[in-house]
Amino acid sequence: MIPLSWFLYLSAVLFSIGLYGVLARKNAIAILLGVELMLNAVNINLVAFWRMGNLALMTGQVFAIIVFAVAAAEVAVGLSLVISVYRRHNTVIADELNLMKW
Amino acid sequence: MNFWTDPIKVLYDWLMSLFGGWGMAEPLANTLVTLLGIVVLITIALVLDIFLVWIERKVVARFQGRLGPNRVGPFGIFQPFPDIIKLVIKEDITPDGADKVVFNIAPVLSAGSVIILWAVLPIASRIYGVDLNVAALYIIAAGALGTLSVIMAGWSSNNKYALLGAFRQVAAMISFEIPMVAMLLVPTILVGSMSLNAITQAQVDGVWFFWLSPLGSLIFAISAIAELGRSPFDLNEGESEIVSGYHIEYSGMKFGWFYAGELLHAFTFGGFMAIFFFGGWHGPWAEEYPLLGAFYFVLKALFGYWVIMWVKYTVPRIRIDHMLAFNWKFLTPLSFALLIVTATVHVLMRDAAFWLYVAAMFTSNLLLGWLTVEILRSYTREKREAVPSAAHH
Amino acid sequence: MATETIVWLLPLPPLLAFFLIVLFTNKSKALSHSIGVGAALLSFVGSMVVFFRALSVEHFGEGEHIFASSIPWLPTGDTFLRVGVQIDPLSAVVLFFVAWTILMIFLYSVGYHNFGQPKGDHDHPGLPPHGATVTDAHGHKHTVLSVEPMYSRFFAFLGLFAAGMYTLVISDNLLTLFVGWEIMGLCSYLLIGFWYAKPSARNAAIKAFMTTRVGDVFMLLGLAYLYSATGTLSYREIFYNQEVLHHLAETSSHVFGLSAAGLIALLLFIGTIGKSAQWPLHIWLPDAMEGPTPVSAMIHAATMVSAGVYMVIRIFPLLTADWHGHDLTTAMSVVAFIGTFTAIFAATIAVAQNDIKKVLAYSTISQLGFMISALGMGAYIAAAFHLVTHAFFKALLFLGSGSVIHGMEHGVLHTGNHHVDPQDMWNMGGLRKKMPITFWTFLIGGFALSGFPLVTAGFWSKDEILADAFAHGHWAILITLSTAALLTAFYTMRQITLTFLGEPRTKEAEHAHETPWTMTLPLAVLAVFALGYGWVGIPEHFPGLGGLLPNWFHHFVGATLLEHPEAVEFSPIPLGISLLVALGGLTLGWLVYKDVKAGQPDPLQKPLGVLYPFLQNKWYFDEFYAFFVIKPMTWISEEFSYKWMDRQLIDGILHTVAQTALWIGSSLRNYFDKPIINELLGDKLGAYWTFQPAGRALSKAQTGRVQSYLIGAVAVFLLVAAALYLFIF
Amino acid sequence: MIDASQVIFLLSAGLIVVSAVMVVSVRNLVHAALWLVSTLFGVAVVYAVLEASFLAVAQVVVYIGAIAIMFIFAVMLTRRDLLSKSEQTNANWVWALGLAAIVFVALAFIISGYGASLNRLPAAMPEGYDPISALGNALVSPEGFALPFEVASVLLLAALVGSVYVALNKAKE
Repeated sequence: MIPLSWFLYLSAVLFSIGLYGVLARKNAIAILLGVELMLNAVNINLVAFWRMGNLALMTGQVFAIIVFAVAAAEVAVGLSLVISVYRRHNTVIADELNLMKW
Repeated sequence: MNFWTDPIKVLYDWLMSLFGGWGMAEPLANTLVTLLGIVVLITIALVLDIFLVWIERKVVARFQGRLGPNRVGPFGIFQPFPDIIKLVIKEDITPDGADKVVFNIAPVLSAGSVIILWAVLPIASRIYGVDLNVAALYIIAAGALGTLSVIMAGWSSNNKYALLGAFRQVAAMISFEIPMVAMLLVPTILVGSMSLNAITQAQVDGVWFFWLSPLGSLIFAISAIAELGRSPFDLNEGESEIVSGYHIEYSGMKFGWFYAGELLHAFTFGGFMAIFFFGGWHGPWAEEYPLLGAFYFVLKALFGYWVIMWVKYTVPRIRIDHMLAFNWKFLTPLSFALLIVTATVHVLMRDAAFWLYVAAMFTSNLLLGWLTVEILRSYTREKREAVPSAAHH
Repeated sequence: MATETIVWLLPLPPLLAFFLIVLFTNKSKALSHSIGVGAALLSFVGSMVVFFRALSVEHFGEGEHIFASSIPWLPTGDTFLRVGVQIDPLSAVVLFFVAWTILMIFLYSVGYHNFGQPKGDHDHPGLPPHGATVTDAHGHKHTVLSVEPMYSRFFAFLGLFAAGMYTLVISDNLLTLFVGWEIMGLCSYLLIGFWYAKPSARNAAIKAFMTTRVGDVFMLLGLAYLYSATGTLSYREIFYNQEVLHHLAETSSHVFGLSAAGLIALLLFIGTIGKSAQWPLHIWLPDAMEGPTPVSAMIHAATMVSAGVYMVIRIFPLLTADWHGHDLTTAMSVVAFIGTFTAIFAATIAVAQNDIKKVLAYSTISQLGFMISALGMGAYIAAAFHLVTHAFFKALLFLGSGSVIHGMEHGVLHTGNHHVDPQDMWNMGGLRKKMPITFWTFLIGGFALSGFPLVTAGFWSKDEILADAFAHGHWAILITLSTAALLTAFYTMRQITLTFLGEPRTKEAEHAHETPWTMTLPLAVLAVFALGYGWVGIPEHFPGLGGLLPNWFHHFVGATLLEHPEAVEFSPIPLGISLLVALGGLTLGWLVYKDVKAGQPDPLQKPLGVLYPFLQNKWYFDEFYAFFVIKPMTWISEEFSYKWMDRQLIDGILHTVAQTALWIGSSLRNYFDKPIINELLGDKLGAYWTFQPAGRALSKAQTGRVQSYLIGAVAVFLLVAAALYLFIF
Repeated sequence: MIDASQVIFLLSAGLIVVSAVMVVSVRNLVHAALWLVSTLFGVAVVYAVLEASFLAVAQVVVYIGAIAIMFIFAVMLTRRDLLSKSEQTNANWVWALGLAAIVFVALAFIISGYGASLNRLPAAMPEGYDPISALGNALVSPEGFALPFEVASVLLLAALVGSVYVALNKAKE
């Protein structure tokens, strides 16, 4: 039997690691990897709250599934953008994509 | 209750009492017995695999008008052992440019993705690993691991051909996964559960789902062959173009794992064919005597395996674009249409008399199949008629 | 299967057929018509099952004794918008005729579009087929009818049309009724313009679509009003709820002194005026004859125009919400006036038409006018009865006329003289010998339309309308409708005589040919109903016949209403009138036209004088609209909207704004930026040297790196979150 | 006393954390993607521990079978940067690390602030309760989540079309 707080701490750790990945990695694909970690952290919370709360209320699981869908959509569009950018600028390093620099 | 009616339970009780007699705490003993069960199941699967090597070689030979292995043992039945010895004593090469860790994990993952399928196989009544309530989806998940192993092998080999082969294989697996999932949903809809035990039991109580969805079993078989990467969909190997595909750099027992995984995979899909559409272990007296059921199950799985081989050694390889077009433009829409038809007929007719329900299901499948063929015919007719006039210009 | 389930499924097969044909089978003609006819057959079987199950329910229609089922559809906040289906006696009888006629029209279309004939020599998609040359075994060349190039497309559209009509009939609320209504609007556009390469067909399609749109806008307004007044659109909750009806009847709408019920009913009725081609929005229907004939039958008999009347019958409780039995309310008077006027008005035009289909078109308008008029004076059952019988005999007549045209086209191909119009009745004559099945069925349909006594369905239903008008003392309506009925009998006999009787007036008519079984079988089936359907509604006290069959229709459909309507008392006077007008009109028609020879003008031309061109040109209504509506509209859009409003007013304002902005900008630059910032602050005071480093330093923050911005964003978020956490919670 | 499910949880949590750290720190992006697979697999195990079996399997199917594979494809298609042996973190990585740490501390602070109320243990599954059919019913019933479900499917369709459009090599035409 695992108390709820364990899941929450795990999710907090995962979220922070993902956040670090998003903020620190150079490669655009690696940034997306970080986003995936963050989404998973959220999902752990959702499912844990479902399990510990009212079992008949499926909101937690349904939200998790919708997060799946959103993640899939995000990855599909994100990666196609990365590939499109790569074709144009021949790089996926986020720092080098600085056309918007002053 | 004796050994013949419920062997697993008898064995389990015996082992528990044995371990208990050694003074082991019950949870520990339970864990130990479970682990033992897992090991035994995997061993059985792998021993069967050795046998499959012989069958495969024998059947190919017959299809090609040869005799096949016939020196070692009666009918060459012990031929696999020299084969294995050869594989084991071969030099185990890891290429210089390879990504070593990934390169070595890939074959294990490949074989492992097949073996974990055995966890959910209901081999006979009361003989199964676990009764997972999402087993149908679990099969797809295991397939996902297989896809992963292919791309890992292809990439880590640091070889163009390997990577090309892996890309092809992954493209095929991801595309054909869709009709396959759709067809796994057919039994799921009919039973209202994704558990393989429930699906088998429903066929024991009713009719084999082949009679409810003949078209579904056909689509499932086609997409299973594509998932397995067997001819006519063996673009991943394509000797003439990419030498040997993703496992070009593998040798010795590492290659052996891929090989064993492929054979076992084919056999396991034969088993899934049996479970989803041909009643699983269902047969005369199978319910009372599970070992008889296991025999029926293996027989049916072997039949499925034989059909896969039959197709493999009869139909030549097709082009990769044709293969993907075939899936996206034909198989996927058809499987969705079938899914809709099945669901509709099921909901409408489930309260009707049983024979009427079966007849409606069967006819609607045949009708859909006929309609598809007619539509294809009307399209190809136009194409055929268009060709001579195009030649004039 | 549960009846409710079947009802839900009724519109599905044709809809699926539409998608299947459009998406997959359009390459194969045989497959497409199999799917189309098969779908129609499925829906037909389902409808019959529903209908006969409805018959076997005792007290069908009263209270809960109906087939109804509904599901929540869309969550709208706390409540759900529910959609559902229901079959009560009214929708059951409508379903009956809809299913029969649709199936017959599908079957007929196979023959009409020449399935099985060779491809045409010069046929183009978008034009009617012109015929193909074939060489027989002896090497002779023949010109035969050729198959329609867009055969599959026709069945697809017809399927969608049928799906729309089924949706409308089974609907249990005005919203899904409106959905079906609009699907049919779209399909009528697509099918009237089916031969889109013909400019006339294109124009007719646009005209039909635009004209019905006028009505639909008002109908939508009515729906919106009804929804805002009651919060629901369900029949059961509005029309079968005395409280709601009473409330609506008591509320004033502040428009022309109408009650809310009256105004809603009138707004909805305007939708019917458009859809059922009532005066003054009748103009689209005659032009709609440009479509293939099965379409004419579909639109003008089986589905679309009936839908309009059906809707008024549906909203009858609303229309009569504040009616107490005698004096008509304002809303009812409007309805009655429009119906009656349309009936006589269209009948006069039909007298002077030469095109076989145009006659039927105006007769349709006129007959719909009968029904509307009946509803306006509160004769609920009579209107429903006439709706059903009319659907049968008018479908029969349209299909029959299509058969005639088909036979004439055969003759035209035979002689090769393409200047002969195969639709002009003056080119026909004597076809009874060439096309006997068509003749006899057409005769039955024509007699039913004229109300030939006792044996035809049209007699019983029309008689009931006249009897109602008589019993309630609506003399003006009675006289007008009787005259219209006389004219109806007259022009029907004129049509039959010109087409079938006498001697052939052209070579083409001599070579006309009976049509294939796919066309004659539907005629025969419909003829059975055109004769027999009247027997279910014989008034109880009718001399001789009344006792034989109880007035089944009256009791069955009457159960739809909360208060069952009473049958009118039998009186010999309206019976005499209808006998007189029917027989008189028929005889007159025969006498006038029996000796017409080729090349001779219409015998009516002389006695009618100036009236004749007036009638032939449809009371100049098209010209009237062209002058008083279309021209002013064009002027408004061209001169007022475009040239003045758009170009001068709106563009002018925009240009002024732009000029002002330019002026402000240049003033700022010249009078503030240059002298004060640049010269005073910059040059004279030397602040230039502080601005530049500050700007430089700040610009460093603008790295263009998305992650640096993100770090900033996260930091700010954390600060804000911390502040919120610490100070608020 | 620690029980079996806690052991499994701790093992998978360790796997998740270690793999996640590897995802954001290894240089080779293919390895990063493979470590992501391992993280996601750990998360699937956590779902299984939570008895959300459908989500556990769907996690493997969707994330490992589709999303991770897509990542690996994308990495391989943008190979130039894969081969560069340069630093894989940007100049601000210290800031990023600091912020991530602050976020974690803040979250941990908030979680611990709830104290004992978060030590709640999962209730036993009621006998005969099938969470999968409950989930299915919740997804498709209008009273449940039919509308969000539909919206999610529209989103996926839009993403499908959009990504094909964006990634389409227009130079060829």
